[in-house]
Amino acid sequence: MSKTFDVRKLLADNLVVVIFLVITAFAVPVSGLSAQFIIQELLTRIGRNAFLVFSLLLPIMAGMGINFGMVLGAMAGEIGLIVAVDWGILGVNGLALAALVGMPVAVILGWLAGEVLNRAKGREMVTGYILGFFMDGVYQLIVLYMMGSIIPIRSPAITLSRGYGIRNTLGLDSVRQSLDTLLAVRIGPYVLPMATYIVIAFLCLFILWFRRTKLGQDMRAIGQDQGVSHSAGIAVERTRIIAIVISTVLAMIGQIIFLQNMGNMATYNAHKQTGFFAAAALLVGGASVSKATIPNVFVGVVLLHLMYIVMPRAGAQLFGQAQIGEFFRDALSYAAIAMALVIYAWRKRANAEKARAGLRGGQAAGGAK
Amino acid sequence: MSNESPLLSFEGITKDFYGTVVLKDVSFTLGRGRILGLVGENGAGKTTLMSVLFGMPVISETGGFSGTVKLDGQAVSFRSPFDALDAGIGMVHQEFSLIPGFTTTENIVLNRESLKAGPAVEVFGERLSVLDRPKMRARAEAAIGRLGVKLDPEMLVSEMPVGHKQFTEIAREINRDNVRLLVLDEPTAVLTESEAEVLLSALRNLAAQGISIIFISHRLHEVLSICDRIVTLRDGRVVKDTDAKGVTVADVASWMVGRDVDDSGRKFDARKLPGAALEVENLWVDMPGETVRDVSFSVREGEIFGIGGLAGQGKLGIPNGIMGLYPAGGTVRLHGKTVTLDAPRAALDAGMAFVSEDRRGVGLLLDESLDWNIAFTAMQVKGEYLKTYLGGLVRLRDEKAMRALTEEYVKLLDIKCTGPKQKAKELSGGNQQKICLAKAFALKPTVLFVSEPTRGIDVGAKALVLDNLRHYNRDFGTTIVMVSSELEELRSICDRIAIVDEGRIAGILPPSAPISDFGLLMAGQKVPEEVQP
Amino acid sequence: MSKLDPKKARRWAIRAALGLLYVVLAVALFVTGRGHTILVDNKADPAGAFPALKAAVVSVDRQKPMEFYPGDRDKFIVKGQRHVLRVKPLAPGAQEKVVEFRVPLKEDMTLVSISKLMAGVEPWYEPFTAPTAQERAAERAAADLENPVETFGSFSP
Amino acid sequence: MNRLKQAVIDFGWPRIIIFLFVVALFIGAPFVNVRVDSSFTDVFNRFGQNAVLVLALVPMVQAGCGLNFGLPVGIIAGLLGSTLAMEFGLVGWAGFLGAIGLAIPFAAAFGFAYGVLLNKVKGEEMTIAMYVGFSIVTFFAILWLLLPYSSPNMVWGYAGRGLRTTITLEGYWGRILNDFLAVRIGENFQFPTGMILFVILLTVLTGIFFRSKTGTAMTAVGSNPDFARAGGVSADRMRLTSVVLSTVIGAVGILVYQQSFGFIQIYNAPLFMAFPAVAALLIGGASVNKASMLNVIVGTFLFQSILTMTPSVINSVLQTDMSEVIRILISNGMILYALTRKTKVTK
Repeated sequence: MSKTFDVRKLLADNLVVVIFLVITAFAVPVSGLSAQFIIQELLTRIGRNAFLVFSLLLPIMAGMGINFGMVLGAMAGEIGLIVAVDWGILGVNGLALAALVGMPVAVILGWLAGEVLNRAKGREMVTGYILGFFMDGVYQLIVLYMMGSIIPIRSPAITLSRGYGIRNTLGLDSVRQSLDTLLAVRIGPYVLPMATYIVIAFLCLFILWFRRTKLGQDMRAIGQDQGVSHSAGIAVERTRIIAIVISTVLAMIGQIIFLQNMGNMATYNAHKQTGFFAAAALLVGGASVSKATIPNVFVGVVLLHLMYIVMPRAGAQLFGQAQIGEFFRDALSYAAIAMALVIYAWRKRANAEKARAGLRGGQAAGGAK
Repeated sequence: MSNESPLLSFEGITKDFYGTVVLKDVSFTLGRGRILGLVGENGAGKTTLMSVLFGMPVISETGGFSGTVKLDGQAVSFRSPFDALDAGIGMVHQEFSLIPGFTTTENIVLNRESLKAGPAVEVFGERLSVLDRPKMRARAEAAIGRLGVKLDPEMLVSEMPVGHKQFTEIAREINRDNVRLLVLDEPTAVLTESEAEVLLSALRNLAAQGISIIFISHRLHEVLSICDRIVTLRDGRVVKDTDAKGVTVADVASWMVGRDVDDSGRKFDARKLPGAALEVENLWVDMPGETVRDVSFSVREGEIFGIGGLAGQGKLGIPNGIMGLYPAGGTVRLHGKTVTLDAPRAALDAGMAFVSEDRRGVGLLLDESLDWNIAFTAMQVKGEYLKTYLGGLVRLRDEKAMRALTEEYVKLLDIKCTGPKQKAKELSGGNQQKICLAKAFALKPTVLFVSEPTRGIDVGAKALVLDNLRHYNRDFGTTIVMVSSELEELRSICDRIAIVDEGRIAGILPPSAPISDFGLLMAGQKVPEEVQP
Repeated sequence: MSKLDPKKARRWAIRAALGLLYVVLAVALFVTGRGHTILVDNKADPAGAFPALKAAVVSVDRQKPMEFYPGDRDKFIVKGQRHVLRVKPLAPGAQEKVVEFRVPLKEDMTLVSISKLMAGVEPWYEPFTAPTAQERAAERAAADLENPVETFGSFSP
Repeated sequence: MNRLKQAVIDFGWPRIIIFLFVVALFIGAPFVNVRVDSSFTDVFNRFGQNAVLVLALVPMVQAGCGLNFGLPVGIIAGLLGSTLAMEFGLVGWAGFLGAIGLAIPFAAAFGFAYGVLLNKVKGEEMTIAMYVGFSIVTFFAILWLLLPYSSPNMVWGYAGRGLRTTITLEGYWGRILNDFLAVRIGENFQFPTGMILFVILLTVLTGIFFRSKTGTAMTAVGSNPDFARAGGVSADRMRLTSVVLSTVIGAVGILVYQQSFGFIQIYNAPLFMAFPAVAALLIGGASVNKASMLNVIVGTFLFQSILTMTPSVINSVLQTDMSEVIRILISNGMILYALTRKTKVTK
């Protein structure tokens, strides 16, 4: 049966994308920002955020929904950066070392998160969210109390005046924008952080390759039907944990890329919003809780951040207060996630109903024999 | 047919679940490349026998089995279905175990994909090798070829017609290189006539290639047309093991259902009952696994009307549909007043009550006390057992009245419990069933539907439950519609028995009718002289 | 030790090698990436052994040169251990002095005194540990004790 | 003996550990010269402040909708009620009761829409509830700026439009419940009788509701929806009623919280208010689909005493302010513990 190009179905599928397109299309001219400024901002933001959003792809493929527990990966990345800055390692070496230090931490945290999520089947997303809060407490315990007292910290510049615990904001000037400026290319008025783009390109290749491996195939199978996968002999629990571990490690690297672009790190708050931003971006890009592709990531990052750039100015022009633009931006991002979740759950029920209707006896199917 | 040692042989297989014997000294053999039909009523032991063959955990957990299973002459005992698969024994279930979003090829080679090793394998192990899709497609096409059917290897299972799904699953089982035996459990249940025909010819192809097949089905005409030998099981014993040639459907039906006990001496009091309590016309019910296609019957006032038939034919769908628990259509009239379907409340308000077959799932609130369970429906539907305050604005549970009601039924139905406040989950199966009965009786219904009332309870409790039903019918005149897969039980209590096959009533018989007639109706055949309702 | 079949043995060997590579890479990153702060100081010796340079242009490795006047102190951030220091006094006809020096891995900061260097006094560079907040306060208190009058007198703005 | 053992297993080890921790805090307090009487005042104040918000969760848990992470929907209705009451210049008891009166219709309307949405969506209800709550709070942040409030006490000084982030209730109905029949012993122990009575009244009313016909039906829907359906109860209607009830009690809860706190907090303040309430309910012994009045009282008391006692006692014992970390670990640890238990309904 040929795929008839049904515009209505296309719109229904990507309702969230369409709404965002309409709003940003309306807000861009109102904000009065120059196209050149917006495009430059978008280029840097794609480099800064894309990697983080990619870390959500695998758990979705494995049927675990949006991994709000990726916050654990972000924490691992921050711990790596703290060590790199403390040892005074400059430039890209510092970033690489932060990743090497953060890797084991991310693997352990990811494995732990996988075990917890396996015990909360059917409500992985909310459990991941609460796990993020819980581990935030553990993170504060380690970074605010153990670092400097139990864990040796060399440079006093980053420790609190009381002698232990890391400062609230950590200057990353030793590694600031080192990845972005590594191979920065100037095309016309725009500066493109090519090194970051190359790293992101590598990640895309990794994901494309991973989907074609046996482990990737197992994850797709589990994502659709755990019972059938189990009876076929696939190790369901173990594969789900591997999906979460990989997602956490990617989030760790993503956070390092994000923070090196920002130039400084809010030690105790930087990771709080990563889960929310990545999820909002992915869902705005048209992904659903059970299906997410690479284009969804890019479309999502562009659309969401276009709104984040433009909305405050639009609010200022329209209502005379930039704050309204910011509130509207936040409200819209939360609404995007809520809408995407509702549409996904509602459609899952509708499909189940439709499938059942097909089997109806009596007048409907005329009945065999 | 070469007659070297048989591929598979069961010798003296005996199995009991907590004392009730399910398989008694079952022995038969199956030669290479031969098709064996395994028939019998549900509960005759077919599924248990297959679980023994496949080493399902349920067998070892309940004390294992005695006797030996021999494969190619050597005794084998598999600890899990995966061992059986490795030994070349595949099973195709009735409900499909396929991944909807995968293509035919991906499903056929599920978890046995052909792989190309890469550098990552050395570090992280086998699962990081890349899938060799062309090789997978070739293997799938080979398996489909062996089946002799046309299947598009790249089509998604979710977009496949039902017949193709069945073939995909069979192709997956025979895709293993050392497959020697294939077990099919009710494969044609969901197929149309033409699809079933294609399946049967495919199975003949496989047999010709040396694969032995155990074909479990209740469609006796299919069994006769394809099998070389037929083994009939009844109450866990092999009652007949014959060659298929010259056997008719009627023979098999009577072997399946026939009791040795000679019941010519039994007295069936045929009661003359005027008037119609319940009339059902062209009822269809969409209940998963129990689809009712087109059923019409009427129940006389004060009668005990029985509904029998094999599992999955739709007999359970009838009461669930009428009581509005599943989407249904058609017309149902109670004492002349039509009852709206798809609305549980309407059925209850009309004076009908239902004791569900799913005791733990639907029948009980396991975490609540007994008085809650019994009084709940009466409270919600009739507003009984409530104390009203402030002129009816606030209606609170009348704990005292609920306790009195419970104690009344505990005495009446002899329910063994520590008191009205005991949690339902702490009672035995039999007592739980009595609680469900009490819940329905508390509604004082004019028509009572009872579904599988004696399933999974001990013999003593069975007799008590049936006596209570008879008592309520004879003394209070409650019309009862009883659905059960125990034919003997229906014959002992019902005035008339309807047999349901494939979502339709195949026929209605008096309890005194010969056993083979019942067998024929169950197998979907017409009975010579039908008794019109 | 159960006889490991060759494939498993090879795989474990590879994993061990990769683990080692991981550590080696970390160390390599550490060494090559290690940043140090070079404090260049142009103070005269309080005991009068050597004067401060009137004016000079100083640069480390290929970084931007800086001008120094008596009493100045400034810092260069450098990567790695071996560095080249160029000092060119602005006096007419003065000779540019180029020296090489090594900073030990462990040191965060190294104090280089160009006045000692030009005067040929050794050692012209030594490790410098930044005084923590408490130490700095203690230092100032000690200074106050030595000349109490002067502190009262100076009304800093 | 095994009845006790069974009770221990049901109650769960983490809850027992927390209970012992609180007892230790109370015993330890005098040794580290922490004034016990002022601590008790704080505990009772905070107990009264939060108990109604925790009570608001019970209807939805009983009806099987899970933990109501969308509590902010009710809180927003409460904020609307109190800001409107202040706009109309209602003072004292008229102010407090007026605020409740104004809040209830909003709460019922929001609750109805929110309930209809939740009924359409089965599975991951809790995540959806959470994000619906976040969206409404951030959306209303815009409305607080735009709605034509004029009372000087509430509006930004210079702009003359849009509400301040915190609005004092002084002169309106600040601490109206706390000071009602307040019992004062010694100079720093004050028992907020009015508020505690109000909380007890609401708890008893909710308890009575769950003994009513609809309440019984709601509990049945929570523990076995099929049983309820077979008993002639419409599961969706019961779930909808539970959501509306939960939202209304939530609105009243925030009003009680505000009058005791003394300020109305708007904009992003209610964003994360659902989590401490859920943690308190779970510490009290509730599970994801069963919660009783006792769970509310015990849970709120335990949780709030942890929040009040840890800063003072722990700080003087360990000389560091670990109380924030402890609060995060305990409250989120409890929610995780509940979420990872297999649902207790025996199948």
